[in-house]
Amino acid sequence: MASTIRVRATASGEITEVQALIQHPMDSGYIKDAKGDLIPPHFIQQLTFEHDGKNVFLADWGPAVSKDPYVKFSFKGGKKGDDLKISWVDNKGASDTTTAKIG
Amino acid sequence: MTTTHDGFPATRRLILKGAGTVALIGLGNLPFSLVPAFAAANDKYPEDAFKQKGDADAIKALYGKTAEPSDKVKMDAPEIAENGAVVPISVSSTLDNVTSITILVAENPNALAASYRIPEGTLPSVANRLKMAKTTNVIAIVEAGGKLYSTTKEVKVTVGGCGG
Amino acid sequence: MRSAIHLASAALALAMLSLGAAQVAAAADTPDPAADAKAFQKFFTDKFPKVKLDDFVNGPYSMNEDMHRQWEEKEQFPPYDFSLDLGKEMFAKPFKNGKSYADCFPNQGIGIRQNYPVFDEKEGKVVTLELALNRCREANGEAPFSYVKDDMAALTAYMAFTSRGKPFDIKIPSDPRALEAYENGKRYFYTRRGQLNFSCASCHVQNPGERIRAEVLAPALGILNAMPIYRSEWGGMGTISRRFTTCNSQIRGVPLEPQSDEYRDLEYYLSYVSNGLPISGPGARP
Amino acid sequence: MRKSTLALAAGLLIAGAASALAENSEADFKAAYAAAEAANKQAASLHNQWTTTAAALATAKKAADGGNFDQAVAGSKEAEALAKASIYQAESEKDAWKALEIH
Repeated sequence: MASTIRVRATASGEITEVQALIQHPMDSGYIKDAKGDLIPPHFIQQLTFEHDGKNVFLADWGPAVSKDPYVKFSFKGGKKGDDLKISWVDNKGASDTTTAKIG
Repeated sequence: MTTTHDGFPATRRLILKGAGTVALIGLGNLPFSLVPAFAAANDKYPEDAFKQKGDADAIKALYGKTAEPSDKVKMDAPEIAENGAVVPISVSSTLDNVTSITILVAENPNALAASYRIPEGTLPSVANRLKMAKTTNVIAIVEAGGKLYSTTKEVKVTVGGCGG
Repeated sequence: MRSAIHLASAALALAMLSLGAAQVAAAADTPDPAADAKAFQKFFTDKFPKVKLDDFVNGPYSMNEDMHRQWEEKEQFPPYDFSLDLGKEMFAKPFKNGKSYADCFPNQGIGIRQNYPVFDEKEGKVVTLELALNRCREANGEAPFSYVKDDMAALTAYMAFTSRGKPFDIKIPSDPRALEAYENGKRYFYTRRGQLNFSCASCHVQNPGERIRAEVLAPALGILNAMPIYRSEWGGMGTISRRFTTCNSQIRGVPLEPQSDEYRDLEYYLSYVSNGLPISGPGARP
Repeated sequence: MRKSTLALAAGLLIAGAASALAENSEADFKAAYAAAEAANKQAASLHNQWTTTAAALATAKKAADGGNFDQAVAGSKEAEALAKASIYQAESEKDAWKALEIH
């Protein structure tokens, strides 16, 4: 199965711009299914971006982050070809990790 | 905690817009030493803050203090969200020593939507997509030098993001 | 409120039932698809002089600046990305018998979306891309996909992607049945149905750019060029079949079966009148 | 809003039919329901059913199951009126659609 994480990291000079899209339902716990039962909350709680052994970005998310969440940020110090490690963990304990190359 | 380099804010904004090399050289002169070291990497998920109903309680649970409005916190959000399920919101700041950026949606069932830790070397700028239950204020908080600064914008929602 | 007005007018029409059938003079005009398409495109370019012809494929985003900005932001990392990748993977994966989708289509299925639907002169009917994909599966011993769900959306997303920028090129062969299918599609498009008494045209010809309840209505011109779409309202992908069936139920009409003759003909008509406009699918919509 | 207009439309359609003040029996319901179903079937043959007809039929059935035959008969009559309106719509649109066409 393909990774749930899509990343685009582009270095331009000193700055690396990172965009990530993650496949996740981000159920809020307020929506009912077809039968009228509430779908229990299911959402990513933490998302981290690691470069060169250091966290460069950490997101704490609640259920108000949209389905298939997207985030964009920029950091200094990344170079083309460097690894960027992305991990998430959700409220049910599920997680995923991927490593992307900075382009 | 004010900016010591006159050209700094403009320079940074240019970078964010993907401008050219002139701006990059400008950034190279930044005094990195001013920025406090990033706290431990194993940061705890602020469960309690996400459980609060209103924005004031959530800010208090998250930071233990209140924010003052500042024009150095910039927020880009639509006037009318095309759909409450996906509202693009970005926040950036011209403040120094930014350590976190937090976004709250005042009248969502739980106001706190997302909080981002900004370690040393990461730019104080983030874009994401949030759900909004109805027309309400979106509040952006920037933590810089241990203080909280905020800006607020109302976003109209015609199709709520909490419906079926 | 709007629905109430239409409802009242429907009731009024019914009240006149006893007065006899509507006396619309049946002008015996001969069908002329080429002239139709020209008039159809002119209608939209006249109505929206600021919108370039090719931009109509961007639907409601071409009509509203605030929405256009939200769209641009979304397109930076579009929500249909996962579906597109899945479709590419599915398309490349051979069936159990070793054959693949590529074997069912001209040019191995790459860059051909703009030619669909086609009129199949052997069958005497319109064949849409979704239908052709399921026929391909069945011919190779695979179960067909649901027309409205993710697998079909993923496959068509990938095929549309390989055709991006290529203008719609729908052909009506000189076969009276083809012309009839086109005319049937046109009739379906303009016929009022559902309790709201709306036709496709009520929303997508008469009121594009306007808000109905909360949504900004897409212009009919170019509406299929962007298919399949990730709709925020659906929280996922949808095919042309899904678009047609949900439109029908929104006006409180019972939708037909996906890929029924009516829907095939409708897709034929609607694609034909957008001839020349580029494929932009997969798309993202509110 | 919707409900009241629906009632209005239905009311217009049923106008003329004697308003049943007397208590309705199960037999009354069965007759009214069968008439509504027959009309809805005809609408189906014209490929022009309304979702509201099905909804009214379901409501009528539910009321009958609960022993409320007055409501069940009223619901059936509403369903029949809606089905007949959809038939009328299909028939009048056979020509009327041309008025909307772009030339």
